Amino acid sequence: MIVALEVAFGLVALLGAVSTALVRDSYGKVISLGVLVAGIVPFIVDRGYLDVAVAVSLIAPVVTIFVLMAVRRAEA
Amino acid sequence: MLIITRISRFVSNFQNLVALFAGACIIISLAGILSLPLGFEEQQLYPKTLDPASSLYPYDRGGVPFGTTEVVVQYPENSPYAGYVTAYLTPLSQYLADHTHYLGTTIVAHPGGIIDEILYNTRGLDTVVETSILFAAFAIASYLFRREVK
Amino acid sequence: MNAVFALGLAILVIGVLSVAFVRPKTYVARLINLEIPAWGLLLVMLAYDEALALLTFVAVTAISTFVIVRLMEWRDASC
Amino acid sequence: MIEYLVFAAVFGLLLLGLHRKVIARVQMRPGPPVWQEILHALKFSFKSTWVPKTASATLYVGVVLVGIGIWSAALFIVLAGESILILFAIYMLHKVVEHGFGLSSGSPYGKFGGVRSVISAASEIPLFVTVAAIYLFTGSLLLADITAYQAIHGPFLLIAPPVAIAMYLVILSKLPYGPFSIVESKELVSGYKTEHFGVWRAGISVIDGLKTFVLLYAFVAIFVGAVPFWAALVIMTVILVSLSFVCAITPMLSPFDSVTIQGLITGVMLAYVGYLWWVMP
Amino acid sequence: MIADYSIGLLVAFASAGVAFFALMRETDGLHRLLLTDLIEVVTLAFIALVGTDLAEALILPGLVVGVSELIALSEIYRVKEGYVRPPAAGLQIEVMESAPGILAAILVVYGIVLSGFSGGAVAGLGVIFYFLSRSHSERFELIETASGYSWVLWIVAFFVFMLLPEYWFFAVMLAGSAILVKVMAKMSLIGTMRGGPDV
Amino acid sequence: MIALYLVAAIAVFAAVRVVIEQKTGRKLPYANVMNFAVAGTIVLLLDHPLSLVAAAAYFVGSTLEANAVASTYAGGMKR
Amino acid sequence: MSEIGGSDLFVLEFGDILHYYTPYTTTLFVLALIFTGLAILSRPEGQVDIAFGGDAYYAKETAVSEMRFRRFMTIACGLATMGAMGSGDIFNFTLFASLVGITNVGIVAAVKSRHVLDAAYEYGIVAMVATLPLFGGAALILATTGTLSIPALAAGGFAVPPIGKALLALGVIGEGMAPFYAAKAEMFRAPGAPYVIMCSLSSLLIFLRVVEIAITI
Amino acid sequence: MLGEFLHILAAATISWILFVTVDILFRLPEAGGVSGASAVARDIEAGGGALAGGTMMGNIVCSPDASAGTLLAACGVYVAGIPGGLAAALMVFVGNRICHDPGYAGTTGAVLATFVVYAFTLVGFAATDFIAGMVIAILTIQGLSHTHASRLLDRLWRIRQ
Repeated sequence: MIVALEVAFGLVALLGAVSTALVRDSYGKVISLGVLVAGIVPFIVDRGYLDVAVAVSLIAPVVTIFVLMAVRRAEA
Repeated sequence: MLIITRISRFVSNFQNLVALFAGACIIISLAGILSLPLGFEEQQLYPKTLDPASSLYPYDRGGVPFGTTEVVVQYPENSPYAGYVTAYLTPLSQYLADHTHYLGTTIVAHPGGIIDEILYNTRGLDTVVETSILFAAFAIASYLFRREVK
Repeated sequence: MNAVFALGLAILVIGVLSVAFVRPKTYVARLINLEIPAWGLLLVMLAYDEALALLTFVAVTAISTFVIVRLMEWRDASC
Repeated sequence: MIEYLVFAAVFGLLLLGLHRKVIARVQMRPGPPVWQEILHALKFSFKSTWVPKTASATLYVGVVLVGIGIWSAALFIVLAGESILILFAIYMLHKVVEHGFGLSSGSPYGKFGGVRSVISAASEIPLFVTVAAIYLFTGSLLLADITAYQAIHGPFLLIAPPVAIAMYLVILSKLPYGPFSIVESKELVSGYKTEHFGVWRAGISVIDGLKTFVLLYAFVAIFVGAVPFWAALVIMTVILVSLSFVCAITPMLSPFDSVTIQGLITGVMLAYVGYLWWVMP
Repeated sequence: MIADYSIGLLVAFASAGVAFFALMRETDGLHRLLLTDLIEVVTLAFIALVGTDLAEALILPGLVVGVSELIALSEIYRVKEGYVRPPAAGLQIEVMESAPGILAAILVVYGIVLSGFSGGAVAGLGVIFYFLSRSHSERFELIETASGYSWVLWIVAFFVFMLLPEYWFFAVMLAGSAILVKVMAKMSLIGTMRGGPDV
Repeated sequence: MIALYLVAAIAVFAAVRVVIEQKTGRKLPYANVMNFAVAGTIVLLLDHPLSLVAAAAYFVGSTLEANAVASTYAGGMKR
Repeated sequence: MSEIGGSDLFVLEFGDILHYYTPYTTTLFVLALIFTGLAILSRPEGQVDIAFGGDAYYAKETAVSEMRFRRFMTIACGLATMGAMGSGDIFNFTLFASLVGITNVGIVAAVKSRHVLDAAYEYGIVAMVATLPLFGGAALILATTGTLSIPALAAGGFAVPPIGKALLALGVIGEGMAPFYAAKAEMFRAPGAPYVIMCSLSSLLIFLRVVEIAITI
Repeated sequence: MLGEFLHILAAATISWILFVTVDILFRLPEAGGVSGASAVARDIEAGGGALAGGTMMGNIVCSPDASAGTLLAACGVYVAGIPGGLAAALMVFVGNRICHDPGYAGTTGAVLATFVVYAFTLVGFAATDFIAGMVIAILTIQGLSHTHASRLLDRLWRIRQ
């Protein structure tokens, strides 16, 4: 990948990771997790693993929904 | 003597067991960090060769279907058909390989590929044990679950 | 040193720290933070081109998340 | 072959009797006769024998046979100069036999004895340190090689005294009435042996005799080297008397204290072996 | 110049140390379970750092060991804490009416194409997701039996590899599909173990 | 090429805004922009029919994720 | 191959994984076999408990379904132990050790006693955490030597890092709890002697085996 | 360089007009398709925006609408011409069903955008311009200022009514 893009998406991923770690609100954490995934998927695509990218990007929301089940209970 | 009694009291409570083990692991981890750097042996079993141009990327290990492929194994004499699976493609995966370029993982995961070769053939016993672990763990879980429900 | 590899290690470390010293210390927060090192490890695997392992890892992580969530559901139902 | 077994069992029981006698004398008691343990074994052989109703019958009987079997095997390994690793494996597995005795009967006393024997697992660890240290010197674990090494370099007792002390402690923790004998302390009646009567108890006596003989003989073989058989017997008796003195003058530790002390000894031994490993070429 | 492998190991050891430190300080049962999951991830990092095909083949057993022990432990925890009342229905949101069916179908089909462990895990995830949204009344024992038989089939396939290697093709197919069925069945049962009406 | 840089820059911008925004309901539109940008990047990185599938899968997946988060945040369906 | 457990008696080949038996491992194998046989043949004992504060005592009975399940787990544990005894591959050995760990948990998990379950859970956590040193050690040895086969490593010519051996040993200690027996001692309070003994036996055996491995390689 | 930039800006304008028109025609600002959309609208309104515009933004967040259709159609045209665009429309349709979207704004938008993008490629635009342009367009709606964007959409919605 072009260095500038690596930097850009690396930054997105790091930003997502750090904010997931630091944000205290559960919904905020989940959304930050989405940012982390958004930073990571381009790296997978760039390596040429499109099938993996498809699977990963379909499984990621499933994980989120599982997590939301727990978040929901914790909030209620 | 007092300190011994205190240690005994700590050890005797099984709630502290995890802490004890974790402490031991921390010590070993520190030892591990101190023993760095460790040299990486270049002569590995089943080495990777990457060929981005292949439609089987990253698992293209060469070879002809139903023929042999060179695979570095520990005991070649024990698996006379080592390398056959690597080169094998089912009709579906053959079709995918002919028509697309970025589906290497799917194609190789479909039966017949280097990972299948390792998991089922040369190191098949690993897989036997591993499925047994899954089996045992699941047996425990389902036994407990069903007993509760009844 | 590959950029993907470095990024993966960085995220792995961030994730491990965030799970180990989680704030606020609730089950849910820890569960969500648990995803971070998983994605970091995914990048490490990606750096070594272990695509199949990566794919399985993502699926299995999802399943183990579900196992824990299910346990938490039972817990909430009974408490 | 069978005569070796019988001799070892009888001699081991004799040593145990001597052990009791010495302890008694140190504690200013008359004590039982020296052949008391042999008499016990004989007496139990002719008493009526049964299996308790609550017991898990197969296991109850099976462990006795297993116990005799493993120690007979150990005896032949020592005599034939085979790998001491096997010997020590058998030593550790003796613990499983103890669990079997204790747990199979269903009696609470037996169970406590068995659980205590689980707790006392730390007593085996110094053994492995011993094994590792010896391996560092000889590069082999066959008893024959070890005696050959000692024939050249002199006894291990002088080369690596801390290792000998570790093994000494291991034997100490298996002797009755010692500081580490938590499995047989008096509040548990007879510990794991409580529910085994008649022939089964006689079997236990045989196991004890064999065990004592094998361990002491192994000590002599590993740390003193090749000596004539009668000399080995003399040295064994001397070691046993010294052990009896230790048992007589030390109090019995509480279960977990005993574990801690054994653990600390292990730690010291590990450090020693680490040091050896460091200085060895 | 320090090699990549050593840097990776440094990070892995450091992570292991941090994770174990947290585990040492933790006393709550469920938190400990979560930290065990973290340690599982670090374990895989150790294996992944080797970077050969063999390492990849070893990651899969490592993964399965981790998740299966997690399943067993979570069930033990539940029983030991006495959580006997089954939970109420899952998320009450609109997408749970539409998404699971389609996504599960995609995942299951893709899993079947993949076959083997990876396929089993992907398809199993799909089935879990599907069961999550339905009130299910399927036969628990039937699936369990199917998975048991497929385990046997895989053992058979293994012995074909070892004893009759000339039939390797048959063995590959058998092994691939048996593992698929087995892993998928096991995983999907997790989804049904939620205390529904007929399980 | 310029399109790729532009899209990547927008992705970073949106990610930053997601992170600094406080309210959950307002984080989501920014995340949406980021998803658009990433989906665009996927196609621009690899010119292949499959990358269209990947982009669509990523986009649909992340939209589903946003939908689930928002709906749960809203308290679910009113019955 | 250095002669620490005696010379090879026979070798079983499974592709890249060998099973080999020396006099040492054969001894261990036979013991595992004997105790598995005992577990299959014997019925659990009726454990007698004393009710404190009086002269009363009562015998616990083990339910049939529980007994069958625990017997199944015991047999699995015995088989895993036998496998671990002969395994000639480090990673395979670690897998067998994990199987021993999980079946050990299973043997006591069926007991309906809060106290025993608590102990089983703690032990289970340790057993699960112990996979890190186990697999980590195996991976470390693989990376630094390029092979996992114990006979090949024992033949010499490889610099196995001591940290790898230490990790392996620690992992087995975790799976079997060989020295820290606190949790296992609590697990032993469960009724069902033939099954419970297997917990202890298997952990001792894998510990004995890992000592051999650590010295050999 | 500069020409490509201008192309992108033009493409952004075109896609902006296209997707806003389609969305408003399909009554997206009227009501939240799912409860999540309403929640987003509420938060935007609380931040000083307009409710109708907020609802439309919420709907865009929660389901692939015409904007997503335009983006994916542009992608489709980029990789495979008209068939690619139609395939993208199909995927948007599936996405709509997954996301519990009752309407067909996304699918219609994708089909329309396919032809629009294809037509513009004939006159010298590149499909990549439309991908970047669509991202810019969505940025103006969702990413710059929620307050102003929602008010603008609200005004457009009034015109439609």
